[in-house]
Amino acid sequence: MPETELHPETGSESVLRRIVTGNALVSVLSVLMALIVGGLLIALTDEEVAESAGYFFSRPGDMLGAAWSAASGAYIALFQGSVFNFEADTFSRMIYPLTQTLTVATPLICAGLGVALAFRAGLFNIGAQGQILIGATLAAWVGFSWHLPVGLHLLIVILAGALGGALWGGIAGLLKARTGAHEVIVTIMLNYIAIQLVLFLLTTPGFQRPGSTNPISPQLDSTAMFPPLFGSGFRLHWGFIMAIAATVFIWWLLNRSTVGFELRAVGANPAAARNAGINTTKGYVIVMLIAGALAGLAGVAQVSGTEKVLTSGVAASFGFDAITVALLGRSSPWGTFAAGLLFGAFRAGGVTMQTSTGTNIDIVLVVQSLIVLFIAAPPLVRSLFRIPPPGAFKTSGKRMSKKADAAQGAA
Amino acid sequence: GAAPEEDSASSGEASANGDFLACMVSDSGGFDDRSFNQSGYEGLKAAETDLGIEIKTAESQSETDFGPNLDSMVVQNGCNITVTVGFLLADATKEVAEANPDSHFAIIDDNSIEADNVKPIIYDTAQAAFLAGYVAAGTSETGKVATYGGINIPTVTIFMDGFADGVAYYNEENGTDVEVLGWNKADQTGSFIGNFTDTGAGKTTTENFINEGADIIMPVAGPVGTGTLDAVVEANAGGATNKVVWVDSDGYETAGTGKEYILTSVMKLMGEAVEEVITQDVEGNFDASPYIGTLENGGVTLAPYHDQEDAVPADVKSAVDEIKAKIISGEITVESAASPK
Amino acid sequence: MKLELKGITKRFGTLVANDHIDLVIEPGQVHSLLGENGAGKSTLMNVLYGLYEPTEGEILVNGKPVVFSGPGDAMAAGIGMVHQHFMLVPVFTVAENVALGNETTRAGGSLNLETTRARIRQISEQYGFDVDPDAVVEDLPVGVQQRVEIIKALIRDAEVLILDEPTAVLTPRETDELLAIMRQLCDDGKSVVFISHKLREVKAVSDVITVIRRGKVVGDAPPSASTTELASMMVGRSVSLNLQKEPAQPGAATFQVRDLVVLSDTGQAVVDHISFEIAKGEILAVAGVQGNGQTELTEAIMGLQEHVAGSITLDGEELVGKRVSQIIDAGVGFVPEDRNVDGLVGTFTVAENLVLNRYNKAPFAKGLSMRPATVAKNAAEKIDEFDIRTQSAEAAAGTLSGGNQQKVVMARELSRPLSLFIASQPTRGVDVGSIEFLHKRIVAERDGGTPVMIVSTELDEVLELADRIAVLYSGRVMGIVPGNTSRDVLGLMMAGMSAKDALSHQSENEGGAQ
Amino acid sequence: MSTATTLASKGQPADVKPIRSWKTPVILGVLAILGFIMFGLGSPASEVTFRLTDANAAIQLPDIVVSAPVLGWIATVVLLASAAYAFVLVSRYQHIPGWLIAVFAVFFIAAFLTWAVGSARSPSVALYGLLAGSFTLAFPLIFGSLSGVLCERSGVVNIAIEGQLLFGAFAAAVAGSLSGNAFVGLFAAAIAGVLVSLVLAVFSIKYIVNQVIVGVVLNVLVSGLTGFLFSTVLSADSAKWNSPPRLDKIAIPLLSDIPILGPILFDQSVIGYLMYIAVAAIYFGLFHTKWGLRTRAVGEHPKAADTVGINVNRMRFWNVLLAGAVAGVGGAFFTLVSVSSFNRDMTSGQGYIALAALILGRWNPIGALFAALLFGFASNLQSVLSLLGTPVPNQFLAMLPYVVTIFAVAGVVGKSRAPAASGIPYIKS
Ligand SMILES: Nc1ncnc2c1ncn2[C@@H]1O[C@H](COP(=O)(O)OP(=O)(O)OP(=O)(O)O)[C@@H](O)[C@H]1O
Ligand SMILES: Nc1ncnc2c1ncn2[C@@H]1O[C@H](COP(=O)(O)OP(=O)(O)OP(=O)(O)O)[C@@H](O)[C@H]1O
Ligand SMILES: [Mg+2]
Ligand SMILES: [Mg+2]
Repeated sequence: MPETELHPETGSESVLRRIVTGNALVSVLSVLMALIVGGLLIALTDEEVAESAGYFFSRPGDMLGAAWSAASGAYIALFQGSVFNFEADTFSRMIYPLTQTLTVATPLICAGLGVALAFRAGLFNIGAQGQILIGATLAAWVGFSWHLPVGLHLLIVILAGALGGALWGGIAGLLKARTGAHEVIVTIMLNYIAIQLVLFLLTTPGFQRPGSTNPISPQLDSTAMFPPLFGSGFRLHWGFIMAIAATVFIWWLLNRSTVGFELRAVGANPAAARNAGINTTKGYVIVMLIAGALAGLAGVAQVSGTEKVLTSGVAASFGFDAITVALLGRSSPWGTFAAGLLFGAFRAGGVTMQTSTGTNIDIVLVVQSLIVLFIAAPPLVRSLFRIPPPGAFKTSGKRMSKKADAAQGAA
Repeated sequence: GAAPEEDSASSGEASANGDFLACMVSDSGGFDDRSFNQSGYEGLKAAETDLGIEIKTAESQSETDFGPNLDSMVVQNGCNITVTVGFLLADATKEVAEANPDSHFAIIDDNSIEADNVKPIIYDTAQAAFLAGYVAAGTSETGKVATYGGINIPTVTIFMDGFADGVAYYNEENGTDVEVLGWNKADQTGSFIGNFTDTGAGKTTTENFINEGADIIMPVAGPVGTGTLDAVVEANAGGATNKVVWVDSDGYETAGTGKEYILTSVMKLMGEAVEEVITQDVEGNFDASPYIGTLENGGVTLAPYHDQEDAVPADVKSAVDEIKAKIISGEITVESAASPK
Repeated sequence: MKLELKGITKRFGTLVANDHIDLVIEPGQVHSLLGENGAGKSTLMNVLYGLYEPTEGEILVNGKPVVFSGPGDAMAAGIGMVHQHFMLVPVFTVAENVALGNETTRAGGSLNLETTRARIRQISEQYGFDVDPDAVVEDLPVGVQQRVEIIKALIRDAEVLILDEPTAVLTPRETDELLAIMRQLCDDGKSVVFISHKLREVKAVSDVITVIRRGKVVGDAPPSASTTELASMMVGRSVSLNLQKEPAQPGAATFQVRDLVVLSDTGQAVVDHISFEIAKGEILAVAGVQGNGQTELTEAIMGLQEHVAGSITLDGEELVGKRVSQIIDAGVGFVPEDRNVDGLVGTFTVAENLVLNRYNKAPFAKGLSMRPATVAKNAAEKIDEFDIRTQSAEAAAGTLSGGNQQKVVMARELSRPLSLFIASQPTRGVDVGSIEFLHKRIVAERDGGTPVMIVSTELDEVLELADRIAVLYSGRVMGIVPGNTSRDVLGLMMAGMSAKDALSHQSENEGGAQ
Repeated sequence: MSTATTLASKGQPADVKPIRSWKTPVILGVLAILGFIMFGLGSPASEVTFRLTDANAAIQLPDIVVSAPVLGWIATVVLLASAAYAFVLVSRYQHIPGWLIAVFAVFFIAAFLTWAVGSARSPSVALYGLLAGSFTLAFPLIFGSLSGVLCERSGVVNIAIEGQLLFGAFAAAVAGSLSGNAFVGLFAAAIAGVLVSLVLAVFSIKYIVNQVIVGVVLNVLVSGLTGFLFSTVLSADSAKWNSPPRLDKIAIPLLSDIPILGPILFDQSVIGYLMYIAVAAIYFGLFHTKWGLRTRAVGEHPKAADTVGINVNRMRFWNVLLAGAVAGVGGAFFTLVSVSSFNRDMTSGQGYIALAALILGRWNPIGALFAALLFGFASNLQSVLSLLGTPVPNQFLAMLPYVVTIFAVAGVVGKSRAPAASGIPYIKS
């Protein structure tokens, strides 16, 4: 197609237009909008703001000042807690927040990949929570009750975690393939069953510390733990490298491997996949096994890296956050990776925000979900900020080729 | 309203201890859990007003927040003493305490850390629950009493153990056969909601107990206990005389709706202990020996009967006072798998 | 009612689908629209029916300009439309479908389907439809579904009825019945806009024919114009409507189907004891109205059906019980009837679709890893060879036009050595030029010595390609007849008459006519 | 294929393998063997008492006393026989009749109850209480799944049920407390549900954001927002913000005196009666009114609806809003009927269970009602069993509702058919 003659525009112009109409700007504005709404909430419920609101008409500046300082203070703390702490004394403390972000992102990325992969194969895996738990349980058990040499032990622990998650995911896949049971129901139910199972195991002596009946497992052997990535001063561990490896692997699997081709085909058009000789029922089982294994790795990252013990809360809400992470990442491996980092930053930064400014931690959830909503609805942000739609300067022909380019880039 | 004077407001409460920072990290229940996080938090607030110190708090949304919250408190904010609420925080507390030997810590409901800068605050709750069990058995009109928990963990089951033993002791003394529903001490099995949030489940569970004939119920499930009060209020509206044994704080003071049906409360005075430990530290008297709340030192106790004063037979009341003395003297030992060792 | 379109222009982005079209539809007339794929016929009708907003131009009803903001307005103005793809809710009953959007309610607000049922029966009677108001639509044969669509329009008192390619799915007899209905409607003073690619029908039923090319009206033609004239008017060049092919040189019958039974999920025999064989170098066409077991037959051969009994052998090897992938590996090429659903993954690139059933074989894969370079190279070759019009090999297949999608599937299946080639509706929705090309490729495959099985509901296509014709009716073979059997005999067989009866019935009729 | 012949009408060649599904007999077989082990071999040697009426009920019914071993063995025999019969039927290519499943289910449940209660320390149970509790627990689920039915029938997937319930509960508590009037609270709950729906509708219908994303995110948003306000506002002064008045129970004279069912069905709060109305109205509305016909059409084949002049997206929009109101009222049940104050995350994931109930009930209001009741029964059974002191660890009992649900979807329901366009945005050209 003779695109060039349709667009005789100069380079700088086109760059400008791309920025103005591009997704990056929309994403930035989405974050901005969410922050504004969150800031309003923070300000509205701030004590000082409420106090000064009482005499708003005699000295309005007080209230506005208080509102501004409440909101901006909270966000500065959020940034300091998640990216870079410019007030710290030492360099390592300055970058400590970033390492915290990566630490929290690790399980989010792994579990997010599991949800994303299932999505690509047309399955809605709400079960990451349960898969993380079972993966963590098996990994922890191998970690504290088997005693193996360095290297081998960690390897077996990782395998055990993946196996546990795969088992839990595989049940849903198998039931879907064999009986047609809706995977949404089955995975929701398996989440509940998993937590009860873990609660039960933690009441048995085999999972408790000697001499204690508290529902906490013994610490994993040091041979079963991920070594710290930057020394013991940081919580960041090699699990993050595992998450990167998992992302690369899933990227390869989806885009470069025959298995991924099958899974994507099953997800995009099961009928055509069947016609092409792909066994779709086997596909469902395989995809849920792999998805479960990925969530299981998130469990491993928790018990072998961050928490070092098994408790019933070891999965936090990572399994549910993983759904949003995957969807926000548009179910692509690197998208999920990036979304995982963003959510990791929120969780890590939220801690500092709470402790140093006293802002309620729940506000992080609010801001986080607003950001997702705004990012997911570019037209809304565009219309709010009166940004022209991306195709406004282009013809549809150009648009199609851009899509093709993007597809090529992704492949 | 009128605007306050510019500078008088902030300088008002400045005091000698203004540079002492006491902090607290909750477990995942949050400080408004109407349960032990809240009790601890109230102690911290009391210390703030009484001692004029600075305080900071961090709520954990999940167990993965413990470490970061503690780190943020101690390393970033430089807390002089940090109180952590709940045994789940033990590992995180231990780790941070080891890394920061100059900071002080106190941990509620855990006695596993042995370090010079960590003070365990633990309770022999079973002692007070024993008394509650005795009162319940002595007051029950149906001969059945009940208890249930949030989750099957030692800090919960220690209440249930004590309660069951108190009932058993009553039966032994009086040759009666009062039954405990919802908890089997020997097997350590019983009724649990599975969480500390589902108030509705607390209510249906209580209704089930009432249907099975229990008339005194002790919920050990934090905010879920309000479900029990609601069930009792509804049942009593039809003329029944069911009663509730509250836990942790004096429910008559804190619970609101249905407080008139609270027979008594098994109090675990965490706020007082927290304030005391902070006071000691402010005064420079911090020590790492465990604080064990018992009937003897008043760390655990039975709340007044309030509106149910008349429901409890006089001989039961006097027996309770005797038993209390016997427990303090060691004549009666109350044992639970979860008792502090 | 007189309907006028004045200067209608419809643009999709830069594409001008309709370019200043003027059209007058007189009452009591059948007005046919002719034009090749993508000429803009459906678009024009969608504008007329209020589904699309015209970019320019106006619509006049009885001389007064009207603006349709949606189909509701068009219907209120007395326009009804039967779409190329049926607009029926499959899980609803006939009555529910007919009532939808035109409901009558009782006092309490509850739906009064009784009135609708009565009206359906009344219209059925008037026009000789045999439609049960309480049948669930998805269980009905397409021919009946189409009548439901017509009832939907009539019940709303449509004065102008638009029929967009209504005969594509009908038997010759059903087609005749439909044409009769159309005439009857005109006699009642209604008018019909009729779109069809089948020139013979257009000539038979029309009062006026308007030909559209590339969005513009090229002119009107009388029904008496010859098919060749009409075809060249449509395409803008002269086309050969007949395929030149050598007589078949059949070799050994390497493909044999014996006593094949296929059960549906509900246990009905949808393929009922079928036996036939195809020799190397021979084309067997399977004719029949859609829904008479063709789909199940081809799917059974491909291993896509679950409940299959009997025997299917290829080169002496039993295929029944084998997995789809094994059957593909045995050298069976398959073009499914519904390319969008079964043949292509719309979101995959053209290149990926071109290896959809060979993605895990050399040279496209090595072990578990695919080789994007060879996949791309293959795509470039096939796009060139089959003249696939696409932005690039990396464009999503779903963005291609229907004809080009079909070429992707054909290219994929015809680009490896085959021991059997099965194609269902190989040229459905493909324009005249491409049909020519695809037919040549199919014949070339035959001449290369491959047994070929063509399943088509288009008699024209069947007659053009077949060396022998098997007619399916209700899951059974009505007979296997030579490739030059007359259209009328085939029509009778497609309606359920055995080959023998059809032949004798036909000769009787001819005898009677003379 | 109206003309296709059925197999029975003609002789099959020997090698034809007609369709038979072993799924049902296998499941029945497994359950029967389980029954044999538990109810037969493992039968407690006790008499089991089922109490039918409350001590102060108007009409008293005598207790039912059964011998656990006797009933256990009778049931075992019946179960094994039914399973065997099912195998025989399937091997003869015959259909398994519904009554066989029903007989099996009745005996299984009766024997299970007897076994479970008999194994408890006190082998006596208040059957009326067991049922009443099931009903109470099912309430929010019913409202939640009705909300799901309304949305999905019109083509919008509603994952946000949890958020609607939670926000409804929150709004009812706050508005009820502030106004001192429970009905104001109820109204506010409906509005709150509508607000959540509004976001769902605007984002998924107008801005075509993936419906599942919006739903999941809304749940997080509501949880965060209510949690935030709970900590910052409600906890600070709970007398003012968080002590809503109750909706009292209204007993219908005579009807509420019917033994067992009377007090359960006819001694309800306003929300309880609203539930009956909602189920009936939505069922009637969906299947017997113009609105329902259009709603279903829009959820099945939006384009077809469009071509007959129905505004698809407007239809969806209003349905989603209505669904929000229904779920909001369900949320009010938590704070106006069930318990007397709002609590952080007090819906505890019931919105997700409601989603499951909706699918289990095959997108039908009545089906959803029964699925929710099944779930409520399983939940309350585990509660009753654990208080009676069964030897089974509490955590396994707690799994019961979830395991039952999985069995139900996998075994009985299988491939259920969602509205065809559910989850697919309708974009008009
Ligand atoms: N919604 C749309 N968006 C963009 N382009 C469209 C759209 N609908 C149709 N077109 C384009 O408009 C042109 C006319 O299409 P239309 O469907 O009217 O053709 P047609 O004459 O009905 O063809 P056929 O005989 O195959 O049915 C085609 O080139 C098609 O690509
Ligand atoms: N919404 C749309 N946006 C952009 N292009 C479209 C759209 N809808 C259709 N098209 C384009 O219209 C062209 C033809 O579509 P259409 O489905 O009418 O093809 P066709 O040749 O008429 O096939 P068939 O007759 O088999 O339906 C394609 O090029 C397709 O990309
Ligand atoms: Mg077309
Ligand atoms: Mg067309």
